[in-house]
Amino acid sequence: MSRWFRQLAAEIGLDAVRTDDLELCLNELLANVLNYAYADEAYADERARPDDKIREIRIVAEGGAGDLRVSVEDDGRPFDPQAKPSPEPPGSLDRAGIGGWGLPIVRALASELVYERRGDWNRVTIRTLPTVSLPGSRFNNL
Amino acid sequence: MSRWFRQLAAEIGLDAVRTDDLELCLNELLANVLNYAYADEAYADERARPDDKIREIRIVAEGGAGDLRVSVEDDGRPFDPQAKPSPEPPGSLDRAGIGGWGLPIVRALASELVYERRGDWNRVTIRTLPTVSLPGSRFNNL
Amino acid sequence: MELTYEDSAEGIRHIRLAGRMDVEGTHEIDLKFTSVASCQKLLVLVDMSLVEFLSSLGLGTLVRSAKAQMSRTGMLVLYSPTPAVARVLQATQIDQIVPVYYDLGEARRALVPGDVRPV
Amino acid sequence: MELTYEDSAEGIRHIRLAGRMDVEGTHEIDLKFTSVASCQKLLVLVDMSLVEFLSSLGLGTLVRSAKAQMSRTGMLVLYSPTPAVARVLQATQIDQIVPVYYDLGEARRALVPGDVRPV
Ligand SMILES: Nc1ncnc2c1ncn2[C@@H]1O[C@H](COP(=O)(O)OP(=O)(O)O)[C@@H](O)[C@H]1O
Ligand SMILES: Nc1ncnc2c1ncn2[C@@H]1O[C@H](COP(=O)(O)OP(=O)(O)O)[C@@H](O)[C@H]1O
Repeated sequence: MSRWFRQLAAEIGLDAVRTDDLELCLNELLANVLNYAYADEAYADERARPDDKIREIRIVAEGGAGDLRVSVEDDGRPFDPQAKPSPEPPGSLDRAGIGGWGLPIVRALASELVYERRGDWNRVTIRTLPTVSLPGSRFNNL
Repeated sequence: MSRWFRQLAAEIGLDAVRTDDLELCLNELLANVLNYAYADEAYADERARPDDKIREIRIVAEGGAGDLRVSVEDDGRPFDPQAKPSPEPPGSLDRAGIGGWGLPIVRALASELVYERRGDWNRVTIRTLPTVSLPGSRFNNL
Repeated sequence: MELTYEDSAEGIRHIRLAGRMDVEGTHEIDLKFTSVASCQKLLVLVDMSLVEFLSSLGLGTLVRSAKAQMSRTGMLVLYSPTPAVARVLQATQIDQIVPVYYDLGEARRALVPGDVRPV
Repeated sequence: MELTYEDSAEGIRHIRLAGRMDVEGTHEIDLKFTSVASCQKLLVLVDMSLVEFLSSLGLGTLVRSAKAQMSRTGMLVLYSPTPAVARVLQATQIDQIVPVYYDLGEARRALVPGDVRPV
């Protein structure tokens, strides 16, 4: 997906910083859908599927260099990436986790993160706006 | 996408041969969409887009181990993978190409390959049915 | 992907590939493979036994070096593909133009026909 | 991904990573990285200058070894990340618990504070 996104970004003239950051965010969100959205078999069994569709994933890009939105949609179990509070920054190496960095990265690097549940669909949209880069950590800005 | 597909295949109890073959076909089709479906800028310019959507890709899995269908959908330029005649098997190393093996592989390994154009969408579906494996080349069965 | 190779006393270059020859994997070894398998006339045996996945791109890499060896009057053969990879070679009929062996002695004899030492 | 390393006279293990630390890339080097960076008490300098992309998985690999060194009273520092990678380290505040240097002399002095030889 990376090469595809970079080609799109080049075509619309997205700058290097936003290209790199959105590429990473898109990859993290897609990895989460691939890894987790369908992992809960109980949910899969319980849910009545109208046809015999077993899963569907969509990747959508909208807008242009001034305001690019990229969405990942899935028909897996409902999951709102905003619902969990942002974990505290670890503060010390002791307390730093080895996993669980995906959503903190997305939250910190995307200008905006929107979750929508529509029918059987999860849709997570990341948006990037031209920003002045801030010195120091961006964890505080969430 | 490979890990996702293998997990799905394991869940529905797809056998190893069809898992390997469909995994490869899905990867080839998706790579083609990522590489070619949006590459033609002239087409992108000419086409009127209702909103400011710039591209959308969908991956759909339907059915079960007895009859699994996997589709790749895109809103890029119309492309029917069936329209091109199957290239002749090269016959000699001289004439063998270095590229152009993606669609021949998909055609040979998928039990069925269906192309549909619906509105602005390309939909390519590969289907796998339990088959007795044939000795020798499967190029002939297309 | 990993690529290792060694030249045997009989004058055969054994190249062992390991991993998934998907887009990323092929990009990783393509340059090295081409340089060790194509840049001079050689008898090349490519050990495919640890290659789990062969994409169209990976197939192209193998074909490129096989063609290069043919044009140099060298030769390249494939040794011991896994079933999934063998199906790709069969489906594309590449197995009819690039020899595929499952027996090491047979593969060596194909490359060095004059050599009748027991293997 | 590629991983190479060497041990310097000052007792620092220089590990150079190169490539994309995405899911596949991280899987490729994870085992080797962990074995050369975590399995004994060491002063580790990880040269990040050729890492173009750092995913959450890759970050976890770096954190794992940094934690292991801390628990062994060793130390791990990062050297010269590219801007995209530096933004990830900053966004997650990992840069506040795993030291990041852009100057090699400074990185070395952080690892071997007693060593006052000019670098
Ligand atoms: N699309 C999703 N569907 C269901 N659960 C998810 C999804 N994305 C993330 N999660 C849950 O949130 C947790 C945190 O995700 P993340 O921050 O990306 O870190 P990691 O993947 O390393 O655990 C995951 O372990 C998983 O339990
Ligand atoms: N989804 C697609 N949209 C437009 N063109 C395509 C698409 N898929 C394949 N093509 C065209 O068909 C050609 C053959 O594709 P393929 O057999 O996969 O081999 P290769 O990708 O190595 O060229 C491509 O080079 C491209 O021109």
